[in-house]
Amino acid sequence: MAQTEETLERLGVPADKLEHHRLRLDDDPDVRTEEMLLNVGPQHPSTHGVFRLLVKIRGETILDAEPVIGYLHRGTEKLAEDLQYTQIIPYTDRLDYLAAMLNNYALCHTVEEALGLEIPERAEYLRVIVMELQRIASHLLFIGTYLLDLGAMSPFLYVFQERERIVQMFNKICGARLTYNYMRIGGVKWDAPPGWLDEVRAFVPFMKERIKMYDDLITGNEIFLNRTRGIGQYDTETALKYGLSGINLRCTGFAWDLRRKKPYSIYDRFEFDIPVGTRGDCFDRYYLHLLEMQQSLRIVEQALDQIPDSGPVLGKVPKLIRVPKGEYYSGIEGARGELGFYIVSDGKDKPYRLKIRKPSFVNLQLLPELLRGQNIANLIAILGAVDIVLGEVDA
Amino acid sequence: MFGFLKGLGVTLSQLPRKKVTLQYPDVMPEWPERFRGVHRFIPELCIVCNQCARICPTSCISLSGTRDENKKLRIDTYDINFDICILCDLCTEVCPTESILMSDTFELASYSRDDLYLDMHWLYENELRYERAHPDRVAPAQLEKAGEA
Amino acid sequence: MWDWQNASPLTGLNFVAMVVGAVVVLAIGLGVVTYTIYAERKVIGWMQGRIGPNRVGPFGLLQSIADIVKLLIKEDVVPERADRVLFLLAPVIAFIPSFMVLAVIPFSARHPFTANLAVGALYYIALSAITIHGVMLGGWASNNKYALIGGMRSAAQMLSYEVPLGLSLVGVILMAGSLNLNDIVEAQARSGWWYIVPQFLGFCVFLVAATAELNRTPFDLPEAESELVAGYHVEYTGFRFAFFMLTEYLYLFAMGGLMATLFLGGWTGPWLPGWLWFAIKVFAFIFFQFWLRATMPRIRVDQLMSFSWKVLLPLALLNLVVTAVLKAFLS
Amino acid sequence: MDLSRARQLPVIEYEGFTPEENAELRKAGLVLAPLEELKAWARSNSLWPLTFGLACCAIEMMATGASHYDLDRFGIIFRASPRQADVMIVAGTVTKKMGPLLRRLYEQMAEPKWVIAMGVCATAGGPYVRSYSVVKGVDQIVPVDVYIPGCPPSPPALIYGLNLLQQKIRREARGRRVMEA
Repeated sequence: MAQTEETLERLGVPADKLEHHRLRLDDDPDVRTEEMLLNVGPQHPSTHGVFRLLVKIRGETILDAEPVIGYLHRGTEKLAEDLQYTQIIPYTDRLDYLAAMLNNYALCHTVEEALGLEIPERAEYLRVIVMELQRIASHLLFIGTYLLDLGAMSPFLYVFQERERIVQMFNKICGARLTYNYMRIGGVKWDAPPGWLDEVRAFVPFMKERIKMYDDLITGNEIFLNRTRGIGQYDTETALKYGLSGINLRCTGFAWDLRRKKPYSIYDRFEFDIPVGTRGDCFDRYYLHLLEMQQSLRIVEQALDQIPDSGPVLGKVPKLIRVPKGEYYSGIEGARGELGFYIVSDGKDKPYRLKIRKPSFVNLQLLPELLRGQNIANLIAILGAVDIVLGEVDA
Repeated sequence: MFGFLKGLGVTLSQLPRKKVTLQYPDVMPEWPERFRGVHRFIPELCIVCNQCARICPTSCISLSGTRDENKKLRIDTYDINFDICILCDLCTEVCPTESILMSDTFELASYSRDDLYLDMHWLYENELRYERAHPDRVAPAQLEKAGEA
Repeated sequence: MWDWQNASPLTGLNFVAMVVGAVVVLAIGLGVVTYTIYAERKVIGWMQGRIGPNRVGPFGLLQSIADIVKLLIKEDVVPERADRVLFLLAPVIAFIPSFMVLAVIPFSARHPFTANLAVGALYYIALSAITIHGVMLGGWASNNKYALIGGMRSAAQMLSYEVPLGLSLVGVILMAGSLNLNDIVEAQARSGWWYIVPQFLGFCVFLVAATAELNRTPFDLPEAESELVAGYHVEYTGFRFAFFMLTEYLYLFAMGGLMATLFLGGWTGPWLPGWLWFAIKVFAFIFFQFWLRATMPRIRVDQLMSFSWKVLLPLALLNLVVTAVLKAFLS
Repeated sequence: MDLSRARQLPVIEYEGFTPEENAELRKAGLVLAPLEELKAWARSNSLWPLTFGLACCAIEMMATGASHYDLDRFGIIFRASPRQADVMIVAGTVTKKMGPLLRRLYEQMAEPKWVIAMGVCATAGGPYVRSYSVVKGVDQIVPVDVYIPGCPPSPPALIYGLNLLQQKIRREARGRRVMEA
């Protein structure tokens, strides 16, 4: 007994957690096992990039987990201090590279709010359409990689088929496949090319059918259910305490969506629901991704109906954008949670300081708490469901 | 109870479907008009305003020009360092005369980094290649302009 | 000359025939493995809307051969801290039994290359258990945590699935009244039905246990790529790694052969020649494994154990009891 | 397989032999040359890259492996263990923190091995060329065989780069490390 306590102290387990571990460790006094330090990452197929997780395990139980980040720290915030606002936009593409459009928008939106700019109607609709398509693309990739983590190979290849269609549409509207650089302060760079909106319209029923396919392929699978139901559970209080947002918060049953709660752009014109989970476990987090894709499709459909036929796509913007002196923050509902840009300006054409509220980074904080005391077999399932993008975590 | 059977059905139904694979080296991909491949450059149109070099977030463009006898600026060198060019398209956006543009050349991999430092001649050849490949996309006005200059 | 099952195996020509037979079986095994891997990549590719290998040779038929040649000429790395002897020995220990089990599988009606062993089924089960040692030793000798976990998982998994697998065979053996695989095939031919019908429960248990025994999805925990990088063979390079792969796919073939023999009437069947029937049945099993791999996520390690002991084992026992009771009453 | 260029190379040098032994071996060229070609054929047609995504480019690398471009056509399948990989596709920004680990992964790979720098971040730092925490080109850490510019390179561009590497391997087998295109 005393030995166990000593070990725990050496491991640096906080005093209030001691009771919890003692119970687990003393489950079976006959089995003598040693602690082992398992290094997951930075090169590991399931860490979604260069993320390292130092796991202390005893037998199969995780005593402690320590995320080590910074393997992709590129200093975007510092670089931005030396760039004009327009020049920062390409850098936002590379933060959360799965949802570049949303990042583009988050920056432009903050600057527009600071300047009090009026955005042309058609530009707003185009922005909403590309943002919701981007959200679908991002959620699709989550489903693919999550199922790959759990050992199913086909969903990963299926999601890339739809994603490819979205990416090709983006390629048509802005000429790039991953790093779009499409939004501009005051509008968007290009109007939709002829036929593009019809292509989006044709995509919607196709996507609906595919979502049904995923439902058949994954949701009902007993093995999948067994691996995700009740795993990595937490309640709303914990989620709020850690400042989680996005699906990681909504899975606990707390309907918080900035598109609704604090409408930006033209989201107040659309009808859509905020799907919430009930249990706050990994399954809920997976399933919410499917449901949110459906809601995004609804928004896209409505936007396609309402979009004006023509009009300017770039508002009246000064040639050199100087944000007036002051501090500005605005957040949007990114694919992973609240994505915000905080700009401190001293009135020049470059920000004095740029701080990004990175949803992945915030959501990651809960991970050690979730892993502690878990069976090691659940590690991958829990880590995958948090849905982190390392480009955003490390910035 | 037997939800996995449904999944088995899904994968089996995919088996006879038409395959989506693009057989790339045999079949070339069709890039849209706005595709941002490597730049192309029309020296006749360039007025050496330096805007592209200034807007470039990575400063990968360097250029120089001289005044000719008519006091008109003429481009002498125009280099793009594709080591660091991120193809963000800001240079073509600010160009007042549309002398720097994007092409759909994407096969630029090489065994050496030196090959990625491209000069005006390469970029102009790329322009000619682009015009040959897409005669429909080159605006007639632009051609005229090129002819004048 | 070919009827050496009944003669003493150690006399003159018979010995030569035996050696020739072994070489032929090895050649068949290698050929099947090469094209099983090719077929796996093709079939799974088709299920995922892509093409699969098609550029090496016509239709990519030479793809697996290129892979094998490449692995053979790749550098052979032995990690510094590894247990050298065991590390080098492990793939061999794993491979030899996988080849030896082919000795008792009756490929065709006249089974020229197979031993007419009286305890064929038992021989198969006993030998396939040896492979576990190779896998476990390989995992341990690598001195790598992932490999160790993979090896241990593999040992636990194979041992616990060996039990229901063995028990599911007993029903068939009871019905046929023989452990000899040839006799089981002939008993099925005589009885007029394949044992898949009366032994359906046993067949289901066998199918699940066989999948687990083969380390195939959804039971591919020992080499779970997303969890353990590559599992027990994470430190193996070149041809030693190829040996592990070879073992795995040889077992796939052998297990398909065992299933065809026990439940699907082996080489019996109308119209077509016996070896073709056998090949069709084996490929059906292999295709089923591919299909599972394209669909299923991986089961969790603790659920895997409880599934074996709490579900499969009682089912296998139930099947055994029912078969025994019915047989006693009917005869 | 196009070996026409490789055939024109004047001198064959076999791996791992001294010049004298090479001279001896060249006499037996009739036997060994086809063997070298077989070696090159096998290696170039079975390039297994390491699953090693660093940043944005990894997504395009995954897209290349997915159904629409299907790297499996070339016999390219991703392996998670560096021991079983032949080529390392450095897909993304290499930071100074990641550098030593990348080097270690490279050293863990078995010979023969190749490196592809995918995207401008891996080539020279790309957009982060002025950043304090980014290595300006992965060739400062490991030798690079093929550079693919683009940010990120589109899947066909990556396939083009991989095909270049295959050509290089086929020429290498004839005894020379080929640097020019």
